[in-house]
Amino acid sequence: MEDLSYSALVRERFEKPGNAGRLLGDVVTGMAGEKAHGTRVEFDFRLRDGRVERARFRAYGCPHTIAAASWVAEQAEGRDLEEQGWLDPHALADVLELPEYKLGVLLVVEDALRDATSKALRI
Amino acid sequence: MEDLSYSALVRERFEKPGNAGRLLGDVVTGMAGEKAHGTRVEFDFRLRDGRVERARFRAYGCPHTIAAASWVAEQAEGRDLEEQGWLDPHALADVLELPEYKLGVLLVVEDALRDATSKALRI
Amino acid sequence: MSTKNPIYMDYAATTPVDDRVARVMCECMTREGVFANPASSSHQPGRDARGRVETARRQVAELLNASPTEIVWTSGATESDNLALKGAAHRHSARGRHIVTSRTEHKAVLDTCKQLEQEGFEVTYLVPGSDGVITAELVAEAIRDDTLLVSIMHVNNEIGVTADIEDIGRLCRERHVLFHVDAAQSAGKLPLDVDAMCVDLMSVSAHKIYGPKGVGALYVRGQVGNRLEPLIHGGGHEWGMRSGTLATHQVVGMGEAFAIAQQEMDTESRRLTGLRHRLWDGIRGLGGVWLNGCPERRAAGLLNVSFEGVEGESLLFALRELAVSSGSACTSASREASYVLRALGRDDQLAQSSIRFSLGRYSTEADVDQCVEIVTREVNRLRGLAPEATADAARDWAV
Amino acid sequence: MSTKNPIYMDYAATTPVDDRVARVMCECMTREGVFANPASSSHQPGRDARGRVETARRQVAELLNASPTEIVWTSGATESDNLALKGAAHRHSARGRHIVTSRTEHKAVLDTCKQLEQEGFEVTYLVPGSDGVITAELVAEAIRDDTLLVSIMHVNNEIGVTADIEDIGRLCRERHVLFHVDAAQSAGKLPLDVDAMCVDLMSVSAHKIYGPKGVGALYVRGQVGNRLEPLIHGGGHEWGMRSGTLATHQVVGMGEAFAIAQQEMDTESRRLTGLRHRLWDGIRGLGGVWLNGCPERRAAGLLNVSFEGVEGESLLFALRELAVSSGSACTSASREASYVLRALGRDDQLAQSSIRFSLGRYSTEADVDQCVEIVTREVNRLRGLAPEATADAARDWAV
Ligand SMILES: Cc1ncc(COP(=O)(O)O)c(C=O)c1O
Ligand SMILES: Cc1ncc(COP(=O)(O)O)c(C=O)c1O
Repeated sequence: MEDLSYSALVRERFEKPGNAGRLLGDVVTGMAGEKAHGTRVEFDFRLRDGRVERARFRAYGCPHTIAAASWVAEQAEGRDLEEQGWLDPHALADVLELPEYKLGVLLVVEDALRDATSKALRI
Repeated sequence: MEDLSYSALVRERFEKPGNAGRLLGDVVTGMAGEKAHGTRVEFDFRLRDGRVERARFRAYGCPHTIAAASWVAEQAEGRDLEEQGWLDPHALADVLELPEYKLGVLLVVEDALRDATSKALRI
Repeated sequence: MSTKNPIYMDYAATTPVDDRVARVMCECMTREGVFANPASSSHQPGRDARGRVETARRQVAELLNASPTEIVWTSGATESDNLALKGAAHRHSARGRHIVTSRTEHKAVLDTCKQLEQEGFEVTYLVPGSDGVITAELVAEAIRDDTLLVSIMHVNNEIGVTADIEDIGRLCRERHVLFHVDAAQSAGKLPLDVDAMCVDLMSVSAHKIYGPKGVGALYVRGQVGNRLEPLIHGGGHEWGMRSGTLATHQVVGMGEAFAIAQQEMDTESRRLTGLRHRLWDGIRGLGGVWLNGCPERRAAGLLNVSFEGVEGESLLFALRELAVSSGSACTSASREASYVLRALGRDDQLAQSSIRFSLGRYSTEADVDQCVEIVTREVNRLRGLAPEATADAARDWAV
Repeated sequence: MSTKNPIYMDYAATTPVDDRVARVMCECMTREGVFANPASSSHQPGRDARGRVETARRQVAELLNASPTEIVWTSGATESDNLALKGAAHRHSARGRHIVTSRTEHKAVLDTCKQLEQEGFEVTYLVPGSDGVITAELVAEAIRDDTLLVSIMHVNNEIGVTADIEDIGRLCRERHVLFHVDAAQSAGKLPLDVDAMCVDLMSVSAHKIYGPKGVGALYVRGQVGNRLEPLIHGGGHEWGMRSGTLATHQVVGMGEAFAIAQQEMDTESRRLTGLRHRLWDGIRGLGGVWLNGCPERRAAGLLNVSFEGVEGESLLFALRELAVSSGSACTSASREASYVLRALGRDDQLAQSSIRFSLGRYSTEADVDQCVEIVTREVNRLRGLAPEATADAARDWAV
């Protein structure tokens, strides 16, 4: 399993995933994936002035999924809701040094982000 | 080659074969076997008063052949020429602890003895 | 967290060579030792090597209650399984061309059966109940008039469950069908008796029981002679059934390992059963965990557990302080769930979230306690990161 | 006369494991070492073992000038020969069903060919000249349109003579025929280059070159994939060509042995050639001795001599202070003369009175001198016991 040689960044985020957890109160929740298929990602956004004030993630999936969801939740904070497409899965794959066949899990993360964003915009 | 575990007697006679060699002068020589078939045995007898005064052997063959020929040459000395059939190959096989499939070489030794004896009787 | 020296709990994958075994192996390697070719009958060093090989053969035979002339050295249980199945099928195909085995066999048996199917043999793959036990009833239903061979493993390597070997053996004997047992996981751990078990062919390996990797044996019932079509030709070693220079140090190591195992089997088996209970008692405290395979009928040191609510790859990575096996074959692109767990009815997701803990000679209570601590901590942590059980997930767990 | 520690001159049968090799093997056996299963990709100990296996694969590949992905681990050259021949024949029979080999090949090739004949393949067995050399001309005459494979050994294990490998390789390449070389006796002793030699398959073994018995490799030219039909199924290790748990200590030992051999080949080969000349110069002084095989084209350390006027079994027993091989297979009831010497035209009797002296890494001048002394003394003694050369015997010697 030379493939299980996770990058330092993945290891770090897997061990101490920033922005993990759940937000209470007035939040929107985006979600994607199914546990039965191995990957499920959820983001909670608390909004303020058209921005994501706080973001938290929950993830069921491989270490890359957890690391990516954590990274995205962190990066989402403070962003303008109107800022679309800031997440480039290929760029994130590079950052996390993902093997190519793992791109699929990033798409689930991206879908969950999109779901949260579009729900937020609809409020 | 557990089969090459020769008995003590065979080893001893193979190492220091008594009565090896050739007799010069007035002797009869009995012979049997062919080198091409792996076994050749010759006995020289010097006769005196109807007895075998001296006997010597020469042998080309396996260690059992050499040991048997040596034993026979030694045993032949002093015997009356009229004493027939004193050599029992099966008994000798027991003495030398020969494996059964080696009986053939004793028959060559016996033939050479017979040849020498019958030549001696014809003199 | 250091991953330098994880706690080794993968004894079912392989064991270290026991120091006592390593010592006798080292006696048969270098210049000072018994290094000659055991086939070199023309000189004493060769005959000495042959002597050591034959002593080892007796040691292996003894553990199986077999005669030494019924033991054929191989390069491991994989080769033994291949030789048993192909060798019997090719030599005895006149008896019929139908084979009975099970879905939960080792790949060495399954892939060999697939090959035989390619050659025109017909194979029935038995499916065990959710407890993983292959019973004589299952076998009885499958045997036909043209059944040539039944091949059933004694202890399953993934879940540790034992098959009804004696009953199956008696049945095969009655029905005049050859009976092969893959005993790679039971040799040295459970009592074996080829006569009581009515076994005709039995595969064993050294490296599962503190002997070296790369050597095994096949028990072949009966008189000396070409009882099986060989896989490997070349000089007619091992009564014509397996050619090639015998690796003295390897077979001597296997012999010693089998002798030690025989001596220590009873006490060690009790000790390992105790440790296994301790481990399971610790882990089940987590909740949402499933023991795979029958809880009673099992080899002493093996525990296979499915963890709800955690993904398999993350679980394995989180447990990297432990050297354990997972319920999925990690290949680069696909993560195929264990076919054994699936045959027991576990769904893919839960099968992938399964861990095989296998304990052995050097496992201690402290190891087990530390293992429980690590597993508890990490499973809780991962579950904490995961979304709540949704309707979708709940469906998963209702297995 | 003590036979406790005969002078070892049977390096062609097997070699002791070099101390340096034994050391790395011992690093991969016990608890403290790299003992895990190289297939256990789920934990670090397993990945460490895999790392050692792959380093060894590179070491073996380097000696052959091959790529590591072209090296398949086996249990020895016997298995390699079987895998090469059967694997190619079964996978590529569409190319044709004719095989070319020689009468002087090792049994691992000959018995495999006999098996393939049983399966409907046709085999041409080349007969070398009295020098034992298999030439490209001989092969060229035998190749047909339906020839699938040519299998020729590099160095003959009984007489030490080398074949025209490069010329044969070029010919096979031109004729689009697969070329297998049994290099068990040349690997580590003569330069090997699978590209320069146009070889498609090459069998090597560890224990002929100071590595452990029970491990070998097959070089398989080309890209990763099922290039050969496997002999041993079960999990698809080694690119599907050879399943079974890899024996880390064994392959690591082979890698180290090959690396050492590569480094020391030139000087060692010169040294052994010197010793061999010294031995032959000493023995030929006896008169009535024949060197078997071409005197020039040979591996450094191997000398095969026929002794006139002494019977083979007695010769061997008389030389029991030496650990040497004889020109006859000593089986209990029959003493079959070497089929290799007979193929060279030696008659049975002289073939049986032949001795193979093979020198190696630990042979010294003192060994050689003592050997010459013993041989001279004992051959003279036995000749002294024998009847004079009769007409009958003289016919024998005129070979
Ligand atoms: C049940 C079973 N059969 C066969 C094998 C294969 O044995 P080996 O590793 O000796 O080839 C194993 C282990 O790998 C096993 O657990
Ligand atoms: C030329 C040749 N081929 C094949 C073999 C068989 O190799 P192994 O002993 O590794 O099975 C040998 C030696 O025994 C050999 O000399």
